[in-house]
Amino acid sequence: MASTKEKEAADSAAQGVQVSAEIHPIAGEEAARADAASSENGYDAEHHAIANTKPKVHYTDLGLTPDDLHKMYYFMLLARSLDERMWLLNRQGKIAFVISCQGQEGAQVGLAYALQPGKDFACPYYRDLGIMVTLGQTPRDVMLSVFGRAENTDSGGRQMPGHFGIRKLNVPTGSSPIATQNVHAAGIALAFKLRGIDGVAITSIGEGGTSQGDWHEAMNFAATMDLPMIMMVENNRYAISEPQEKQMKIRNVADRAVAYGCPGVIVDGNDILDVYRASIEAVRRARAGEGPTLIEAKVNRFTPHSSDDDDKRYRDPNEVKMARAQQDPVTLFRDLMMSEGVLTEEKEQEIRDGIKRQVDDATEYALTAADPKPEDLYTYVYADHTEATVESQYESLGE
Amino acid sequence: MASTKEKEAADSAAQGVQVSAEIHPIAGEEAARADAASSENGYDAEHHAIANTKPKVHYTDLGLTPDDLHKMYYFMLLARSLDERMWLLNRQGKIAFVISCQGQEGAQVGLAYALQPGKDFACPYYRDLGIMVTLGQTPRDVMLSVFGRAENTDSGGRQMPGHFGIRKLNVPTGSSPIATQNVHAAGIALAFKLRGIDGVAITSIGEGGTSQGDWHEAMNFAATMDLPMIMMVENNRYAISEPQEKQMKIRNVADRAVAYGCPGVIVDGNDILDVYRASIEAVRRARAGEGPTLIEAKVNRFTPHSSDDDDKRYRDPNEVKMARAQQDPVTLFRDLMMSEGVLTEEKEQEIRDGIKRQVDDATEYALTAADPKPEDLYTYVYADHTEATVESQYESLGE
Amino acid sequence: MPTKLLIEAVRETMHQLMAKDDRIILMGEDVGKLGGVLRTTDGLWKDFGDKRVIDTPLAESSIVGAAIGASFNGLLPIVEIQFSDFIMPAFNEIVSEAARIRYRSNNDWNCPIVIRAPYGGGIHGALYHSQSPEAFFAHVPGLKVVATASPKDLKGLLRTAVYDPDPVMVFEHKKAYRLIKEDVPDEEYDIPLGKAEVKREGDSLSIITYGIMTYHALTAAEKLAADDINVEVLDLRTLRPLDTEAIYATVQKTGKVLIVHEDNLTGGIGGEIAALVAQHCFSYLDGPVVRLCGPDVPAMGFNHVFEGEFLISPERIEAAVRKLAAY
Amino acid sequence: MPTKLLIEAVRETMHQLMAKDDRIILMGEDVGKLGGVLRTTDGLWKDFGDKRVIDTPLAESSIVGAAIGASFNGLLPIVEIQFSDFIMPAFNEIVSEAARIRYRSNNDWNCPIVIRAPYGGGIHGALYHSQSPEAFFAHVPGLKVVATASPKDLKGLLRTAVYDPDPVMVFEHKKAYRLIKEDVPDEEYDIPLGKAEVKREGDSLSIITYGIMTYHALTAAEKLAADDINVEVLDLRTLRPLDTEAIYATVQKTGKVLIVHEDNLTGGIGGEIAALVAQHCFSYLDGPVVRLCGPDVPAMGFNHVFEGEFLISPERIEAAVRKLAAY
Ligand SMILES: Cc1ncc(C[n+]2csc(CCOP(=O)(O)OP(=O)(O)O)c2C)c(N)n1
Ligand SMILES: Cc1ncc(C[n+]2csc(CCOP(=O)(O)OP(=O)(O)O)c2C)c(N)n1
Ligand SMILES: [Mg+2]
Ligand SMILES: [Mg+2]
Repeated sequence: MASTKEKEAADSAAQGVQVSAEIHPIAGEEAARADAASSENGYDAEHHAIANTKPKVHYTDLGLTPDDLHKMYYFMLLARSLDERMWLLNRQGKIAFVISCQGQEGAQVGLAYALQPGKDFACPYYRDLGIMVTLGQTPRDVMLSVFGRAENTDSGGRQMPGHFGIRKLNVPTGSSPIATQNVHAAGIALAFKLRGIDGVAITSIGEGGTSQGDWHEAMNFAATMDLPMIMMVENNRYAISEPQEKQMKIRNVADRAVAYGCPGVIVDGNDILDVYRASIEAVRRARAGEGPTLIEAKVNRFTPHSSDDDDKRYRDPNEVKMARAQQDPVTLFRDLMMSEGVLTEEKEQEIRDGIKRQVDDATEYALTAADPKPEDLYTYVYADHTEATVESQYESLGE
Repeated sequence: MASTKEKEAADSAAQGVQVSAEIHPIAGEEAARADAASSENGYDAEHHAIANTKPKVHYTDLGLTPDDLHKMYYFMLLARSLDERMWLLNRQGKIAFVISCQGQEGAQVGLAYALQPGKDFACPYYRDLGIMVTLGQTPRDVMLSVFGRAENTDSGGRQMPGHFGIRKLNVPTGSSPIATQNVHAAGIALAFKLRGIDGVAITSIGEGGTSQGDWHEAMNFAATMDLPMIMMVENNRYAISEPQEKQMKIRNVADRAVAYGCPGVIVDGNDILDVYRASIEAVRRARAGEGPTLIEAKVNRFTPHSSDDDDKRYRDPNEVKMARAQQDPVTLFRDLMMSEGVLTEEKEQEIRDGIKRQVDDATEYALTAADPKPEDLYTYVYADHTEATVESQYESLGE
Repeated sequence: MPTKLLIEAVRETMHQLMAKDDRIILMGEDVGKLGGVLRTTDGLWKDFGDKRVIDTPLAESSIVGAAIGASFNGLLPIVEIQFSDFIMPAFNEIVSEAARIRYRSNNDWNCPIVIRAPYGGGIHGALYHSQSPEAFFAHVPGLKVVATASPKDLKGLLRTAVYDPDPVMVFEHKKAYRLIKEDVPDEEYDIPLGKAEVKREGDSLSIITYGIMTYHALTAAEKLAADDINVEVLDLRTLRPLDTEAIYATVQKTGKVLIVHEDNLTGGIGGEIAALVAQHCFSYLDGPVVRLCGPDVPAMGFNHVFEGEFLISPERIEAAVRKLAAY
Repeated sequence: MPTKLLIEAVRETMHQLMAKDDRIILMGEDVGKLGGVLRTTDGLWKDFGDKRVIDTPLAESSIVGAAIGASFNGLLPIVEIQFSDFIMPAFNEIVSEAARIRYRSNNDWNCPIVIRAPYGGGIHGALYHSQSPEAFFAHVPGLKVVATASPKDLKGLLRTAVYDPDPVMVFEHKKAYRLIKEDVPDEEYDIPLGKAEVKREGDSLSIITYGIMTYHALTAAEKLAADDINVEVLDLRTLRPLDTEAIYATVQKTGKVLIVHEDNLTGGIGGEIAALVAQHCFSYLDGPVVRLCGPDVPAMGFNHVFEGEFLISPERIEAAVRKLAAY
């Protein structure tokens, strides 16, 4: 019908049409810069530029003490060191699988440090070792998980490493299907609100995961009901092999907050203080009943997707090399503390030595810890009738 | 950890945090007005105010002729008249179920009229009778569907009314689960792109439906791949009994386009020319390879959700009464044409008479048309082995 | 004892439970002011308010997912899926998540949610408001699955489900809501999950069934009794765990078994029951294990002809029983 | 004839098909440059480019839904679900949509898509990279379901699936990808859907199975042959439609049947097969219909102990056969 008239009419039509700005109103300017500088493959110098344009904040303005800083550094370094040890064990053929936090510890510890353990809940994703150690998972427990030992608190050897869940830390059991944990966090936040408790539910995911329907539903559920949820997206620009451009047209995941009517904040995930700054504001909002916050942390993935991945197939090794050299959240924080006079060489050595002892101890312990027993396969399908399950299964297996 | 320091730190932190504007950048001003004026229940005078602030466009600037206008009016009035007849038949106990287009015909016909039939595809939702008649579904076929007759093209009596699907019109078969059709449209658009055809796939849904994960995935899929899709959201402010506020925190669904990096356009769904203006621009973008457009049409639902609904339980009857009086897209378009001198009383009577004859004829025809036969239950599960299915089922039914 | 419709039993049970225990919340589409599109929640919003009777966004995955989260944080959520046909978008949250919470956490976490869904045909609901999806869930370790049309059973089972520490799916036959009326005690009571009930004793042949088919089977049984065919009717009530003891007991008693369900034949729960019988009661069987089930088409169509052809009537049950009895 | 691994057969078949017919496209996560996380699509992107080998966003519902739409508009999409465990978010699009397209439109529309998914355990994939979800789909009228570990069969079945006018699910056993090697003709050929194959003749007892269990059954059969127990092994290859003719034929020949699958016992496809046998071969049976299946736990755990305990080995099959043979 309209085919012939379309073209003529289009011009005049376009004038009157309300077309949304394609770019987040506040991040807009920075995003434009970043777009101009981004390169299709290889090192993306501007990935962090957006977040970096903000004025640096001093730690004392965040209410942090030097002792807090030491703790934050300790958690970051502990996560990093455990992770590095896992790769070693994997390359030695001692463990089957590693999935890494490396490059993302600033985002993880910066957020988790803003929480009140024992009250707030966390629904992390598989990379969030930094969140877990900050909330209190012990190095031994972490190592028990990568060996799949019976004693591990996450799952007793049932799940792959990175599938966190510890009831006493208010970390619900996580799974593999992407984005399900985000919706659980919305439900946890709902319960806080209904019960009149000013707790917060944090949850996290990669930028690729925001493509999932569940992610949208979690954000919309929490925003519509003004729930105390914090959604952190750790944007490392890859979903396994797929660069961000294959997941979404936009550059800043934080822009998605506009769709839900809640704040969307971009932080420099390499700068733990920037993450912390945004986190405490998000926590304040949540506790005050002002609803959820979306925090996008610009980070790097310093490793292949997992120990099963071969990232040379899709990524220039230089990219990782340069990111490690220039954007390592652990190094950057150490340098900052040094320049602020908060950290000395001795103090750092002391922290490093302590961590090394812990990681060694954890490795030793996990190496020889007991595996689950075959009959453990049959337990805990339900609270009751576990017995029945065991018996009937042995029967069905013809034994 | 941070609990005690949070409050002090929050102020200083808030300064540096990038918080997204909660409102669509362009619609922002109007939205603010609308928010102020909106009332929790009852008539919402500002529902359309946002769209109404735009300068009116003259039909000639859209490349439309008086003949086009008559056709558009005819399609709107035909849809309305068929719908009204259905309610009559329902109240007479002759048909089991009605779900209505009433109040939304301007949005539907305005969009469909911008398409090229035989080339473009449409994946409408259950209210889109206006789209269907514009694309060519006949009054007889429509009536056959509400009686569930064998001859109906949509489904031969298998599906409820409002489940459109006619291959020769490029309207894929629709279902009940909300938002699935949106993803199909993205796939149709993908095929256009891969095949190098400049076709367009339009799809539509209610504002409540945008809460579904599939809606998000459809938008993101199409935007990421720059696909020729148009997503129209017919925002009638209710999802059955739930007002828009229970579906989302935001006022304008068009804002959601920001999350995908495509244009989001608000149109006055009571003004068919405003819809058409946005539609031809969206069609132009699509054909030019510029990607999808989200169009939000502000409309009213003039009826209960369906003939099974009792809207007095959740909605002030005044609201509908006032909307019908002031915002009827059919009346408004007639008045406009009259004032433009494009429509005369005689011409209108001629159109009305023609439609009445068609609706009468269709009703008569459908009233006595044949029902499916019992054995039709077993056909078309697959292209092949239909026979096998019939036999085995009769056997399993113990006959 | 007062007689109540199934829908009255549903409402009343939720009302009684919620009045006593404020951990219980109800979530779903249109469950609030409207009282549910089928009126299953009528009156609850008035008495318990917005906070505990929650109109959710139109997004089933988040409804179930949020219920899971709420159960982690001290609540006992009841989810209503508006029609069981629309449970599919929540399949991942139910099957990958709810069902595996206890197991994957090695008993550290559990997920005490209830998902209620009206199922079944007979109300001109066509392909997408008539389905019987229970078999999908009965296949899933970690879930418990109730399916019933009995007002009395629903009341006791729903209470048990709410206090069960694991996720329970409760399928309520929607045609039965306003059709089946039974004596239902006013006071609260529990019926254990996983226990079938013999609704009619007999020694000629066993019908194993559930939901509205129980009532059709009872109707058929009355007619058959006139011809000295004494049918025992076992109402499963719970599809997971199956009450294998009761199943084996009735088969061992009668030697012949007809399994009836409205769900499609192939891959339905009837196959599982037949398999169990064939494996565990082999030497007791006096005839083949016969299934009388919904045909293998996607669902009944809108037109009444389709509905009539799809649905299993008392007459069809009667005919199938006669055939098997004569074996 | 060259021997090929299952994974080689998968790649080669897709390559041959795509080279000849540009309506065929491949969609999934990481199927492009990376060549799939399991390397099932290695080489395809290089030869067919971005347009036909499409790295999609991480969202299974849209992957399947978009494939459905693309099939409406002239293409023949092959969807790869990265692991079959992650098919659950797409359940609604598969079950409510793809499966019902032809039926609900009264034969006006059809949906010629193929959904490929690696399934099964044995690679330390734990709860969410080891599942066998085929029974969910085998319950759905409108779907066809293939499950195989055979390189030769996969090649013929995949070709047939791509040209089938209705949606076909193809489950490829992931442990078999690099384990099972067979003679596979270089040229293209079709194997009809719904046709089982006797992989070993025998007259003592029938094993009915599919996927990698076929190979374990064959291993067991070799050992049993030494003791004069001659097992017939029927590989179903397609789970919907089931080849009832072949099932009944082998049962009528041997009178005893062991059904084996890796999927959980309760509600698995084995129940359906046992039910069919119990109904249609009742008078031929010399013993109970026995199932040897994955236990009713959510899935095998990560630790090798769990995997070993869950999985059905040739030894377990052998033991079950001996028990049944002695009945
Ligand atoms: C539903 C689902 N689909 C696919 C996968 C496989 N998968 C695991 S991680 C991953 C990529 C995730 O990318 P992103 O969200 O960006 O997180 P990142 O790993 O980069 O931190 C994919 C596709 C999965 N786990 N779940
Ligand atoms: C997945 C799914 N869940 C629930 C329903 C039941 N349902 C049908 S229409 C509707 C409300 C839709 O509201 P909206 O999207 O705003 O469209 P409107 O009817 O207002 O035009 C609901 C909940 C459904 N059809 N599908
Ligand atoms: Mg990523
Ligand atoms: Mg609406």
